[in-house]
Amino acid sequence: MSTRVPLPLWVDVALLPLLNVLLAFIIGGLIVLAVGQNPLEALNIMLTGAFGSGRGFGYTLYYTTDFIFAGLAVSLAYHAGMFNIGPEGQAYLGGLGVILIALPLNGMHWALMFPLFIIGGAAFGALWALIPGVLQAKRGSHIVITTILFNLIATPLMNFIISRILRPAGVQSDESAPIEMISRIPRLRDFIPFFGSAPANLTIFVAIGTLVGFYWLVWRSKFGYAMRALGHNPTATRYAGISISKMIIITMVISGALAGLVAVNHTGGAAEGRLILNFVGGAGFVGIAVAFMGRAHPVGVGLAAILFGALTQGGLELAFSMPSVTRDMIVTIQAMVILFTGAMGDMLRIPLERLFGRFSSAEAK
Amino acid sequence: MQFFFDMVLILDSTIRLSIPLLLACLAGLYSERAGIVDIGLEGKLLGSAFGAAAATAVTGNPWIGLLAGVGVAMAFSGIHGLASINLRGNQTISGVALNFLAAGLTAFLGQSWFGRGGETPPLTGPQRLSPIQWPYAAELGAFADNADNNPLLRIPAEIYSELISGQNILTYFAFLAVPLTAFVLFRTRFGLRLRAVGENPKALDTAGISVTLLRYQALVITAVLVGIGGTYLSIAQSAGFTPDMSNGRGYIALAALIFAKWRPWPALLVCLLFGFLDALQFRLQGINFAVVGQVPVQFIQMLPYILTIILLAGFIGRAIAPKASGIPYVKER
Amino acid sequence: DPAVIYDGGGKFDASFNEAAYNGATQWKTETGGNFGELEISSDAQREQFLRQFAERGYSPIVTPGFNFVTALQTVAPEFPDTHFVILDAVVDLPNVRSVLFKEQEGSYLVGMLAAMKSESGTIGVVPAFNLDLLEAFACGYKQGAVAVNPDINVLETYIGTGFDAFNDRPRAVEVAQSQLDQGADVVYQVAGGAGAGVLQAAADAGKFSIGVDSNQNHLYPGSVLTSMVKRVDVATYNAFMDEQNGSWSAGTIVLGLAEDGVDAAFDDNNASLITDEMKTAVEAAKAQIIAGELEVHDYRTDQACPV
Amino acid sequence: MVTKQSSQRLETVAAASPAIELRRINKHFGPVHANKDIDLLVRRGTVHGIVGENGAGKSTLMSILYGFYTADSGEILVNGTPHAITDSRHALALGIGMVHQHFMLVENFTVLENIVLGAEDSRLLDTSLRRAREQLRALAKDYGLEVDPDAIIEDLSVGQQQRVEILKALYRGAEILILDEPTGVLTPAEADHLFRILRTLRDEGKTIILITHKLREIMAITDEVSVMRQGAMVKTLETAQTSPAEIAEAMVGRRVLLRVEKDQAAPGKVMLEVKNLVVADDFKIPRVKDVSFSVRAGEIVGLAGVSGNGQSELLEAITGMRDQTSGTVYLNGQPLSLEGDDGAARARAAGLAHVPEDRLRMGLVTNFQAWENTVLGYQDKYGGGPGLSIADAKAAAREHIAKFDIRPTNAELKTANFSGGNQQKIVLAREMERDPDVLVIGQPTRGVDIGAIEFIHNEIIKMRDEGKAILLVSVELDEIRSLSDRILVMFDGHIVGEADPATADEGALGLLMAGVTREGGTPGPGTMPEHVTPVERTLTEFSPKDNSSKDVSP
Ligand SMILES: Nc1ncnc2c1ncn2[C@@H]1O[C@H](COP(=O)(O)OP(=O)(O)OP(=O)(O)O)[C@@H](O)[C@H]1O
Ligand SMILES: Nc1ncnc2c1ncn2[C@@H]1O[C@H](COP(=O)(O)OP(=O)(O)OP(=O)(O)O)[C@@H](O)[C@H]1O
Ligand SMILES: [Mg+2]
Ligand SMILES: [Mg+2]
Repeated sequence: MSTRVPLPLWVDVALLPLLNVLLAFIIGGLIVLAVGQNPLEALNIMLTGAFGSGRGFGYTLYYTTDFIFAGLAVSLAYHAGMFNIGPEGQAYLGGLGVILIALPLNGMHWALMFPLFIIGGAAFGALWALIPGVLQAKRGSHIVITTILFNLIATPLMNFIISRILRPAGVQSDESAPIEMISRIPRLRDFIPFFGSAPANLTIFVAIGTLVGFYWLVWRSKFGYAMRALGHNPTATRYAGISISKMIIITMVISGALAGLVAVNHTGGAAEGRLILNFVGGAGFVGIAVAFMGRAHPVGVGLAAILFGALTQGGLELAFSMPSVTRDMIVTIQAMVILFTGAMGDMLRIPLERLFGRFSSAEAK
Repeated sequence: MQFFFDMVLILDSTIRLSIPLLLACLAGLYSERAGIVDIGLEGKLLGSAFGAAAATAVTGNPWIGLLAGVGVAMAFSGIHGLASINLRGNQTISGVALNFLAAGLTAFLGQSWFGRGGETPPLTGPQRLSPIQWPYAAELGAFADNADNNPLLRIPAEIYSELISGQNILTYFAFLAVPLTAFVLFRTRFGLRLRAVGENPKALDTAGISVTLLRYQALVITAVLVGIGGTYLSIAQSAGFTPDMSNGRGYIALAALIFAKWRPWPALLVCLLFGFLDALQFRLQGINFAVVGQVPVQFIQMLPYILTIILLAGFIGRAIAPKASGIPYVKER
Repeated sequence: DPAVIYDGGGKFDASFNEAAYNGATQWKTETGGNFGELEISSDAQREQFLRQFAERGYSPIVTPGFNFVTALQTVAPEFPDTHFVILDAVVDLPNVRSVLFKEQEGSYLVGMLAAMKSESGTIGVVPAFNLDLLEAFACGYKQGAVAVNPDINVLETYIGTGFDAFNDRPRAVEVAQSQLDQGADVVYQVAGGAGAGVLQAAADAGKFSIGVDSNQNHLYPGSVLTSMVKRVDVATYNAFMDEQNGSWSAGTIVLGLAEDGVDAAFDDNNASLITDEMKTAVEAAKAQIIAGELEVHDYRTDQACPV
Repeated sequence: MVTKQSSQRLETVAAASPAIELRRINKHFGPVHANKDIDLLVRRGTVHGIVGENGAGKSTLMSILYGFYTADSGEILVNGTPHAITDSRHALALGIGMVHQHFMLVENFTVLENIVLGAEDSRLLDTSLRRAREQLRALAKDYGLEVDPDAIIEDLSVGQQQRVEILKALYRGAEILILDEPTGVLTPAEADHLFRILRTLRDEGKTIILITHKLREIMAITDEVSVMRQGAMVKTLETAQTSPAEIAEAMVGRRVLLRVEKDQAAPGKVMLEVKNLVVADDFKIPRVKDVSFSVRAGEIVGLAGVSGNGQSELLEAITGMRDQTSGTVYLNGQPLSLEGDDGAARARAAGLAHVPEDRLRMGLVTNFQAWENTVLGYQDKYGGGPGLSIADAKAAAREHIAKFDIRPTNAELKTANFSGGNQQKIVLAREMERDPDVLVIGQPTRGVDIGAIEFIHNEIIKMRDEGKAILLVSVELDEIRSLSDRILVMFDGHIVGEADPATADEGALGLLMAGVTREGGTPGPGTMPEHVTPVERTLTEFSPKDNSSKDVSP
């Protein structure tokens, strides 16, 4: 009988995920083939679209920024044993926080505004997660329901605020007054022309910093220790003298704050520079996929966010260059990537283990 | 009296609005009771709505549509099972993948088959699953509408003709599914094992019963129920498929399931409550209230969700999920 | 080549995106030319797609929907040699043509028809959600109805709270049903793809409905009273054609009844539903409006409806 | 000391044909060779003991026999015929039943539902349950296995849960019964009762395999005993011809001191004082009723009592794990504020250390690496600011591992992958190395092998001698008696008596634990059902959750 052999580390962290992505692309390629297009060409278009030009790469980074924040929001709550389905609404409210700070101070230099945007977005995102957190901590209301409901409440609420309160007279689209250019977070192209017209702005560095901070918070801080303890064993958490209710609330607040940062990228960024109806556009939900695919670890979340950013951007290029490949197909391909790299990640593990088992036993003999 | 008649109509609307939720909720109940978290209900609803509408559009027969709707849900459950039972993958992410898959694939296939931007051709007449009129419903309806008749007789006549009669066959099925589920779950051998596998799969395994088989059985029932729910959306409630037509109902069903603490009768109540608040909300839009005057419509639209939260926090308390749900069963061999 | 970028609802929303598509297709069949097209799936893509087309030399680029204003304001100056067209909004730039529709005028006419057809004295309008553009439809409709019958009761119920509502056909059915339950016998849908559910509910109940954007009279003949058509297709077609003929012009074009930009649809499918009397009344009002004797209030100017 | 009776028994044993024969069984878990060429012969109608250190491979071997694991190689013979047992269903069909070390019960099901689960004889549950109820009544009568069929498992004491497990096996017609550490969680009385049941079963011709760490039990009930060490079978002995010392030496590979040696205590000032404490359980039922006592520096106070009489709640209240209804706890003279869900932190800050009764549920996060559990509860002490000093934590973990001989010695190993005994040592080390003023310690040696027990006991004594105040709760009366300087007995939420371990005999203590006070009064509600047999009476005496503890005659 063959015994299972643990795989070498490089196989586990590099080869296996790579094979899984490949598998997803093969299935996606079959779909492309089904509409009579050349899958290799499609792949080429996607890759060059996402990474081949400064502009394309800039877009990829722009989407990646959103997905990092939303993914980290889900990941953080996950470590404390909670499933935050609400980043979509939290990010939406974050936009309100950004614009409420931006408008009164409109015209101030961006370098001063940037940190304020971060505070505003984070504070309002946090607020929108605080209530579900408190309800979970004090009343035991399941976080999954409350965050779903808070997403549903955010839509009409923001609709009202944007179209009835913030929209300046004479403007037809549902959006707030614009933030002045000087106050907006500059795009990357203002520093590196390479990025062309892409909307990616300095917020990407905040996102990268947040990844590092997330690692520190979860694995290097006392708070993170308490949070992980709670996620694994609430009874032992109380035993350790950690207040469970406090942990739940604080964790949700930070999680919501992370989601709220999505708004900094949009509302405070040079490209949008205003609060627009429905600006989140599903990034919060993509965050769920990103968090789980990235195994709630910042490295994983970062990679998954880039993968999804690239899929979004490359997919758009693909839709552009191959009109018969629609945006629905790109969603389908994303589904394949989630499925194979996320849910079925172990499908190739067993054959691989056999393979390596054979090698190592051959060596032993 | 008028209030009463309005109420009957609102309840009628309540029923129609809650049926897809109820079917999805019961579907989720089987899978989560068996220890498999199903956040993919949304995708399964959407996929089966498409399957049903597409098959009906092609064959003209809604029963074939129903089969196709269930078939699609079955296929989705199959993927979910393969990922989360055999491959011990993360159940949540598998569900998320299904939601993406449904959103993408339905629109894509719809477009390439029917060329209407993902919509199926509109279904007419016998292509739809239509309401069933009970005997004398029309007569009693007319009786109830006549203000000269005895109010005490008009009330039951109205209830019979509006609420009991004239519902869709899938509606009757959904209501039947509640006692049936309660029976299966608490009165049969299968139900006992199902509940056990969601609480402690090891107990079942050591009792010599296959955890894998049982979980697949649960997923099959899930597929049947949610498949009927999707079918209801596209060929009973509406006359065709539009992309993204499930519009979050799967998530709400999930919320209802937790709200109901994974029990069938409370699930019925919660789904009816959600439906009722929604139906009421339609009526309240644009009404002038005595004290506050006209409330912005957005706040009326939030009302059902806010009320739900208040109910949840105020009265329902902690919901404890089946212990093993979400955890893949790993047995060292 | 010319190009179209479709907004949120998607290319086949059975509404204005689809109308733009139809106009472009008509141009394509007539001239044999090719056009580019893309559907956005998030807000950032508006700008992105505009640039993509412009960088590759497409012109004119048609963008249906006021949501493109901001994107266009950013991108258009970067490509002064490219022509852009925006529908439903104004962007005041030398290379942008803005096309507006007087939805309130067309809606006024169908509102009249609804009021004349109604026996119960209650009619309804079902917008997808609380959005100014859709309110303009609803407000014109109410004015027309009140003009015919000052005592008429016009119900207005939104399907949902955001853009998702444009997809939720089952809910549209229920919303319409709730209006029918309240006694409405004509309902006007202003909800794109979901709106088909409104027509369906009315047909099921043996009541009347009114379609929107394109002529939907054929969907449920005998039940769809009329449709408020908005000639986005014409606007698109004209833009493409003008470019080809070298007669392209910037500036704002407003298409109302006078310009055939909006109208109530009469065809064989609804001939039996419309009496001569009704038709005469509508024609008269139309003439008045065209002549400027009757002004239909535009909700968008002050976010209020006089009736 | 071979008595006549046992010599007769010996002859029958030798004559019995083999029920189970294992040949050259091998099993690997990744790199771990858990079973190495194991041979084992179990004779029909005997009780066969298996002993070995934690992690020796006992549970693995039995799981293979039960079809829960599949052996890498080797042969299984049941009643002389070879069988490839592929799953538990197969084993059950061969008449093999197993009571697992960690119970395989569905906690929110009733007893009856658990018993029929997987062995239902009809598609309809009611029918199955009705038949099972009858059969259960018969089984209960035959073997004295009384348990309320409609009780929910969660509400039962562990002893009763175990009875359910045994009933489960018997209900399935098991002829060969495997029990993996059945007494690890039982009180001595419950264990005695279990053995009576096992003897009855054996006398009926059933075969029993018993895994245990308690040599007293091996000596008391088994006919033969097999010793395992590090995955290998060391030897099989006839119980009547061996001694605990011999078995212990075979197990551990060195001589083990089976007694605790300690000097007279020198109690100092009162360190822990409890005044009028009232504590309710999760269902708001009072479990600790107006309890007062104190523990001095340099003494070990043992809290004896049948489990379920409030000791657990008392312990949890003192340590901040459970809200108290009223009363005060003083530490070193200062009242301790314990309210809120972070009371445990204040208790620790005041100098109280706590080894919880249930290490898996409370004392450890099993998903954490060992070093992370080393700082559990003391996380704020590692690192100055908001950061956790991992280097310090790991250093502490390595120190603990070395001092307490925790194996494997890898501080970065996931805690779940340590054996129970080693997990226990991780908790003990953490709490004892903190130099607390007061140590509250529950079930210190539950499920731990004898080598480790010796070490743990010595450590506790050492702490006492250093002047710590120690409150000890254990269901092991032996342990309480050999470690404590004073014994408090708890019954029905009250402290009903105090005893001197040097003088009090087991019988007297047992009576106190059963609620019989010197005045002859018997507190506690409930009446004895009429049909009790002597066996059942013993049972109910020691099962407070049966709610029937009156009229106990000595
Ligand atoms: N599921 C498993 N996965 C990996 N290794 C295992 C597993 N179960 C047991 N082992 C390994 O097999 C060895 C034997 O374990 P086993 O449970 O049989 O010990 P045991 O003798 O029952 O110990 P204890 O007295 O603690 O119950 C362990 O040391 C462990 O390393
Ligand atoms: N997943 C695993 N991987 C590796 N080893 C494991 C695993 N699970 C259990 N073990 C090993 O199995 C052995 C026994 O595990 P088990 O759960 O029976 O311990 P336990 O019963 O708590 O121990 P004890 O009997 O000492 O109280 C231990 O040596 C442990 O290291
Ligand atoms: Mg063991
Ligand atoms: Mg063990």
